[in-house]
Amino acid sequence: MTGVTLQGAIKRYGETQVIHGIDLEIEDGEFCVFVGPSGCGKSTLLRMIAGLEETTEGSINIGQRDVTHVDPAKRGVAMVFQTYALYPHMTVAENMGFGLRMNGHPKEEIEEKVAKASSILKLDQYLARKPKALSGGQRQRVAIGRAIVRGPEVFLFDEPLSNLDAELRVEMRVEISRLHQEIGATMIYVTHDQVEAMTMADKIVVLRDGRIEQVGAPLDLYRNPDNKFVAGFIGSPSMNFLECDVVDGKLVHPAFGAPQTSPVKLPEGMSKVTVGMRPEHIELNHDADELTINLTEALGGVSYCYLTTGGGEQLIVEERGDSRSPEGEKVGLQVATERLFLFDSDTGLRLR
Amino acid sequence: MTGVTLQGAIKRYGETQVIHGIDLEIEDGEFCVFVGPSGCGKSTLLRMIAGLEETTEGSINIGQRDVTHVDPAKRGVAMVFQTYALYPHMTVAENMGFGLRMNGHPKEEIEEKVAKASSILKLDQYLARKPKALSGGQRQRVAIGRAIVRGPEVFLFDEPLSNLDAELRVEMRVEISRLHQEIGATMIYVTHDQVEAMTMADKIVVLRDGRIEQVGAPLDLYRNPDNKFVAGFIGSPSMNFLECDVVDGKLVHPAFGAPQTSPVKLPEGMSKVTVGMRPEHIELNHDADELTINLTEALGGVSYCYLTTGGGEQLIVEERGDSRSPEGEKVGLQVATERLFLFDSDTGLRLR
Amino acid sequence: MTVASDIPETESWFHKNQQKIAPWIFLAPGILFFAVYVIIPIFQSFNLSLYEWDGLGQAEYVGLSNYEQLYWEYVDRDAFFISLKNNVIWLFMYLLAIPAGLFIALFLNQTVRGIRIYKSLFFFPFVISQVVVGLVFSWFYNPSFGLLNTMLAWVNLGPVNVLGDENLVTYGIIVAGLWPQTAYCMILYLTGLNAVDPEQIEAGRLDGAKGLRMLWHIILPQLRPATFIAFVVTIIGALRSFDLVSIMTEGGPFGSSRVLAYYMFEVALSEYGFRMGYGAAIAVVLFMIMMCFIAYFLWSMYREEKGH
Amino acid sequence: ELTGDLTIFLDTSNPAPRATMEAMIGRFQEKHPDLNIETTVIDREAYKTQIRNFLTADAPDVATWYAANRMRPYVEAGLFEDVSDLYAEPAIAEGLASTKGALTIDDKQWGVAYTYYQWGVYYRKDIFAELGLSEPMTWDEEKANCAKIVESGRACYTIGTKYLWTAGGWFDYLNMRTNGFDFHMDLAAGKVAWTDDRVKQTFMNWKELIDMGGFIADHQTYSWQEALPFMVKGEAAAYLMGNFAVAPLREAGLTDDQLDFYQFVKINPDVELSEDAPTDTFHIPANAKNKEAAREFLRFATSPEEQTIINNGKNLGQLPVNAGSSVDDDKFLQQGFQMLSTNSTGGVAQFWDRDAPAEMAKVSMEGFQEFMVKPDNLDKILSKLERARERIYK
Amino acid sequence: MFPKPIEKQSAGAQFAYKSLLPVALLFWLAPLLAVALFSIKPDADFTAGNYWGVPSSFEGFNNYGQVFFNSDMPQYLLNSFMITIPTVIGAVALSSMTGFALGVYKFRANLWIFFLFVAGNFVPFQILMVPVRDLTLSLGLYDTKAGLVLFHIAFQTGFCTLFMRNFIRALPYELIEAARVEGVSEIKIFWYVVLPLMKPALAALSVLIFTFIWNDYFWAIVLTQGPDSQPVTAGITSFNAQFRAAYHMMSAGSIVAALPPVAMFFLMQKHFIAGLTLGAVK
Ligand SMILES: Nc1ncnc2c1ncn2[C@@H]1O[C@H](COP(=O)(O)OP(=O)(O)OP(=O)(O)O)[C@@H](O)[C@H]1O
Ligand SMILES: Nc1ncnc2c1ncn2[C@@H]1O[C@H](COP(=O)(O)OP(=O)(O)OP(=O)(O)O)[C@@H](O)[C@H]1O
Ligand SMILES: [Mg+2]
Ligand SMILES: [Mg+2]
Repeated sequence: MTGVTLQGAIKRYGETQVIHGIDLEIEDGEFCVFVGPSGCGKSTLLRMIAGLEETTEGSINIGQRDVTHVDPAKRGVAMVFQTYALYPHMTVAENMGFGLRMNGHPKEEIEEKVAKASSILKLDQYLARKPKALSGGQRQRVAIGRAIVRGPEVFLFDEPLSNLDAELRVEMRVEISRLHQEIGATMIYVTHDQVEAMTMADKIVVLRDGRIEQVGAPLDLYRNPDNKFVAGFIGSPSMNFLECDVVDGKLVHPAFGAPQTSPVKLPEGMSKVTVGMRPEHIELNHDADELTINLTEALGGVSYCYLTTGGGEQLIVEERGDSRSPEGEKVGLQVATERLFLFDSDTGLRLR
Repeated sequence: MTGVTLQGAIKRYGETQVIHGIDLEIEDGEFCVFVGPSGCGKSTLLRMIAGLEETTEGSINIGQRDVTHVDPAKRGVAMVFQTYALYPHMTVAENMGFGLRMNGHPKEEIEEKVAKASSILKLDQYLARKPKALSGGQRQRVAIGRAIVRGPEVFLFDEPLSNLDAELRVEMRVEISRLHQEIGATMIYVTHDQVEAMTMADKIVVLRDGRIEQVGAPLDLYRNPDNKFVAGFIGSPSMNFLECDVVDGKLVHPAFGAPQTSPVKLPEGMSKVTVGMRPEHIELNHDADELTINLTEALGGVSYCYLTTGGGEQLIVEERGDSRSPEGEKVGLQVATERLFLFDSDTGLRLR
Repeated sequence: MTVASDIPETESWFHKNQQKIAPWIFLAPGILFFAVYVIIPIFQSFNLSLYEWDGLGQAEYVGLSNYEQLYWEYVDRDAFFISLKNNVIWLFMYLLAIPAGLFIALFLNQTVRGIRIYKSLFFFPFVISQVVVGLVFSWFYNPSFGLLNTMLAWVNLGPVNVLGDENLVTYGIIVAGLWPQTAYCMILYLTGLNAVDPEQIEAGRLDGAKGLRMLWHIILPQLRPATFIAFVVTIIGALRSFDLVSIMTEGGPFGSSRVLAYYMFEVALSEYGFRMGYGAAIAVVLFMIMMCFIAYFLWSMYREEKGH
Repeated sequence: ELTGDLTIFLDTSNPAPRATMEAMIGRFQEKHPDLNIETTVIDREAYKTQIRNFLTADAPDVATWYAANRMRPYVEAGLFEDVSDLYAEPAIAEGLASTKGALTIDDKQWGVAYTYYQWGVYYRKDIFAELGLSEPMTWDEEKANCAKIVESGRACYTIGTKYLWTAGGWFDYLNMRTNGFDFHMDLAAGKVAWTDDRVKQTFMNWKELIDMGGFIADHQTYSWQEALPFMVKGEAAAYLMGNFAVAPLREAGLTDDQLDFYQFVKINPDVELSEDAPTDTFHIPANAKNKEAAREFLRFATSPEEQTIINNGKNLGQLPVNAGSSVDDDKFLQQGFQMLSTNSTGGVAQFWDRDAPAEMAKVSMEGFQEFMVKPDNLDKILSKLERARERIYK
Repeated sequence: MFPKPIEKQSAGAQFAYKSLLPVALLFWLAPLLAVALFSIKPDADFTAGNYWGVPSSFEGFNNYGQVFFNSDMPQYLLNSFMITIPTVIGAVALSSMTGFALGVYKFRANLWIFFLFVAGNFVPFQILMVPVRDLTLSLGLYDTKAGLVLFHIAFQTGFCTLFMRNFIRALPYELIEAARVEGVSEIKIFWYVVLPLMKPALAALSVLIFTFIWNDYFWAIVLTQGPDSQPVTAGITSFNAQFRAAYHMMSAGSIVAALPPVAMFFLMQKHFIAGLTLGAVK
């Protein structure tokens, strides 16, 4: 059992608290992704697990072992850094074997492990090169190889792909997924890239301001967000939100034309509610005229319509195919009731 | 009339020629975007128009005026740089007013113009700050403001958004489009971002190796590319290409299962042809088994299927909605004949 | 998957506190040396300045009397006054190295063939010992055959005896000092110019800034780090000036080219000197002057550190 | 029969004196084969500061130094051995009587002299001949000669005052001739105010020469060696200097037909003539380890035979201190010896910077230099020196 | 680039610039050229008043031969090397450690210790003179090369620490963290990770310190005396005393004394300039 368990983990830098008591369980062999806005504490949390930052309060277990105050080297974790952190003066093979060498492992063992890792990562022919003679993707692979060689129980990645260009990013993303399947170790991965999170994760942890907003499988978060923050954060373009009045249990907003039936039973006495709709779930009703098309961006396969309500609220609608609605046109919305997400206007919590 | 006209514009650095005779007409008030792979000469061309690079041969006209050898400051152009190039030691207001000050405009006039530009860009409250106290997006706005203040006939942008993060990029993109509508000046814009090019441009110029590949409106390029390069370059994910045999005027490829009718009349004696299909135009046929699904990436609203043919060719298919095809499944393709693009296998030219 | 962590859980105290102890281990030799040879001597000098001591017998505590003497020397416009005055002249004149260095750097910031060699040759004076520079310049000024008078003669001027004239001598030495210092500032500016953002220059061109206005409004502000460093090293160089005075004039004629650094050496260690306490008092005064600049430097460094 | 180690520190760093001393030590070694002699030669200028260190820290057995006030700090700090016992020995008492005074402080002797040399006016005989001049005997003749020389487009005297002490030589002579030896010594001892009219008179005499253009221009930038060429090239006619100037003048090409010497003329007819004759000395540091051998070395070095050898023209080219030794027949040495032994009745001074305490010497010589450049500053200079005197002699 | 590249200007301007360059250089280096000229002249030229003209005969070999075979110059040169090289090694070694400690670890006193080094480096070293001299005396190291070396190492450590610490600060901190995660001890991190990465800084600093120490004059005369231990800067003054007013010899001596740092500069130019601008302070 080499899952990772955090209990009430807190991190303070002097006075300022940046992690506010995280409870989290990551299963053995799981691929867990931390997402959240910049500065929400993703890296800090990861570094706490790695042991690079002291945990102020709470505990961190890896497997059955409490590692809260254990030296990074002794936690059985390996970390892949955003900047790769390859030693520029060592060859690929030396980079990968360095940790073992420093810990006094015999030469043959190191060579064998390096050979194995490099064959997994198709790095065999680069073993004698220095990092600066490698492309970005290759460097990233070496960084991963260095982690593999040590045979850790947990891999930690901090935005490992953000320094690569778009194409390579796709490639490496696929590669890391494959690696995960191959070695089956627990992996914790920090990113702010929607696509990476959605495609790689077994479990996504959405963080905000040092607190967990929601934990779940990617499509669960997409389909079933717990609150407005998660709903807006997952999915691209972001979910549209409208502040609606509740009248007789129906949702009333000028943009809808006629009042909409609520998909869920609304609590008694609630007079306002935030309704969320994903751009890809809305269709334009060219026979209505509650909204104005501000701008249409046609990308070929898909177009985005930017709409404004009479009250100045902004909406985005995704249109498939080539159809391009002219700017300035007046249109209405058409959404299936079951596609609507309802949130408490005050707390942002999902109503279901 | 303040369009920009290039005639046989050539740029040589010593021996190496990087721009090979560009003829281009940009209308008054048009928003023209240069795209192309890295190193193709986009920036060079833009800088030739700005006067920052000598034009080796050919001529450049702005409006009716031949400016080929005119000083940059006297061309009536303003440029927005990728790195913003704000003067770090000057406040926002000083940055914006600097050009006018250098040209001896009276103080009141400068103040007035700066005030006007900053209200357009919502920078009023930052006027007294230094650039380093601004966010990326604000800096970019100051850079644009600096251009506006000088009231140029032509705005030049060199990848102005590439240093911003995804969200801000979208925001600024919309802002620049709005600005273009508002002041109606001619704008030339260099980018390598698909979305920017498609959404902002009135006219896209696709460059390769210092030559123009195609000029046209964004959707024209998407729908009607002149050659394989443009077809592959415009649209995301990229168009899939398959090398097909031509048998009896039909297109034969294992991936298709049955031979496909060609959408255009093929020239006599042609035995091979490159067929292009956009990922968003393909549907999966779950009853056939010519292809294997390698990997499916579900992003919520859309999923991408990575397929391999028996011969090892890679294809990407975009699937709408939540349906997720299991990895390893054998599937076939389904494309409307009229959605196929045919290219000469040797020259890459479109067959139509 | 095995982990390379089969070390027992009970680690040594050292191991556990490695990160807390390690810096002190690394610092120890450096701090020791530095303390023994630099920090403690500073305080010893402060202490010594309260004594009268000829370096042979017993030191005699005299309180502030050394400083009182300095004060009287100041009032009577004697050696201490002259040294202080010359140090001020040094401070200001030496700063000319900064614009001069900038000028040469601008002159050399081109890419014609062989420019690298030119740049290195222009830098040459800095590498040469001040002893040699002093010697060379005292010949240059030599009233009987010096090149200076030879050249002045071409334009029907002179002759002047720069190093023999109590009003000119300090300036003459400073000019000799400016020679290497200018070279130093030049190199700083050359590297600074290399780092100037070309896009800002282009933006400036589009804004219509040219020549001197470009220099003033766009280039110089960007050269601020280089200017700052040049300023710091020049000030320090000016206050430390010893070699040239010692080589070129030994403080003469009749003591009119003394600076504090030389005067204290003269008082404390030269043939006719050996007033250790008095020398220490002069050093303390010099130290206090320098402290203003050190404090300024540290302060701006502190701001930068905190800025990160 | 001497054994053990004997360390000797010498400041005779120039090639010729160095060889002379090493040869002498060689002869001493021959006499005492069992003695392990170690000689260290230190640059003359460096020696002057270094002596403080080695006397206290790691003392040799014998060290060179200078007589009179110059040795006073070390005597007072108890760093030199009292060698009065040597002077009690008849051979030394007789032989070294002439320099005994210079080595006496508090009625005890602290070292022995090994050489000395005269000062005087070295002049270009051929120029004098060309202008029809003869060696002056009186101050008026001196001035008259000088006027003629200046008239001929030359300077009377070359001098290089960059290192100050050369001006001290002029002051010594002018003051001793104006006010006499005792006054001079009182001044050096701080017993007379610098603002005293008698001191002023000395400077007024000096000023006469300065005002008539007697000295070469720009002397404040030259060292004494750099001033030599003026005399060699005939741009200046004379040089008030120690006898050591003869060698470089000869080397530069002046023959004995061109070069001659006369004693500094009388100024005040009422004072007896006195001379500068700096004495170089050997001392035994108080911390020396082999004082017995050191004493023996001092006896050896001052013996009539060795004195004759080391001071002859091929070696030091100076005057022997032992009455029993013979003076080389070099004409300058002969003249000098003659002058010092018969015509210096007022007394023999060591030299300004050896007779006056170091600090006073420094300040005053700076004043002399300034005076030579700006004679009109005299009052300012003298009041500055007076302030210094009040401070230094407390 | 500023000023505007000359290639982009008229042919006339280009020609003017290119011809101005050597003239300016000649002017700039005139004092040095004069010394070089002096050093190959015969003595007779000076007595004959031919100071600036063509040498009447080439006496280069003779003069330099004298310097090397008839003076203490070779000994002084040797001393300089024996002082400079250990100082460079010592200062660089000490400061790579202090720089590492101050650049990598976060502890309360960090900045203050760092400032102490920096401030110490800027102190007018005259204030150290008397105590350091006494210290050296009491250690029995007065007038020894070792005494000078020890002091130089200590004093240069201030500057070197500033330099090294800033350099190490600029290294990616992840490299150290990566090693820590891999279980590398702090000392091994220093030795195997940081030190190899500091090679450019080590080279630059070594070159810089070499010239600083080689050219030091003040401490040479404060702490040493005589040809046994004095470096060439101080030696040249007694050399000059020996050859007072023999300008050809003094020139030759000066050139010999100046040569090693000049050679160093030419060989290691890149490092040298990197050093100046990286450390940027003397
Ligand atoms: N050493 C530190 N001292 C004080 N605050 C810190 C320190 N390091 C990080 N923080 C704060 O902790 C918070 C979390 O930082 P962290 O780097 O974990 O964010 P992140 O989620 O990784 O952001 P990003 O996506 O930008 O990498 C931030 O608000 C940051 O300002
Ligand atoms: N000063 C120069 N000397 C020689 N070649 C140059 C110079 N500047 C640019 N080039 C070459 O000109 C070509 C075009 O460069 P340019 O910067 O215009 O490309 P780009 O399309 O803007 O690329 P990117 O998208 O990377 O900005 C490149 O091949 C480049 O190597
Ligand atoms: Mg982070
Ligand atoms: Mg570009």
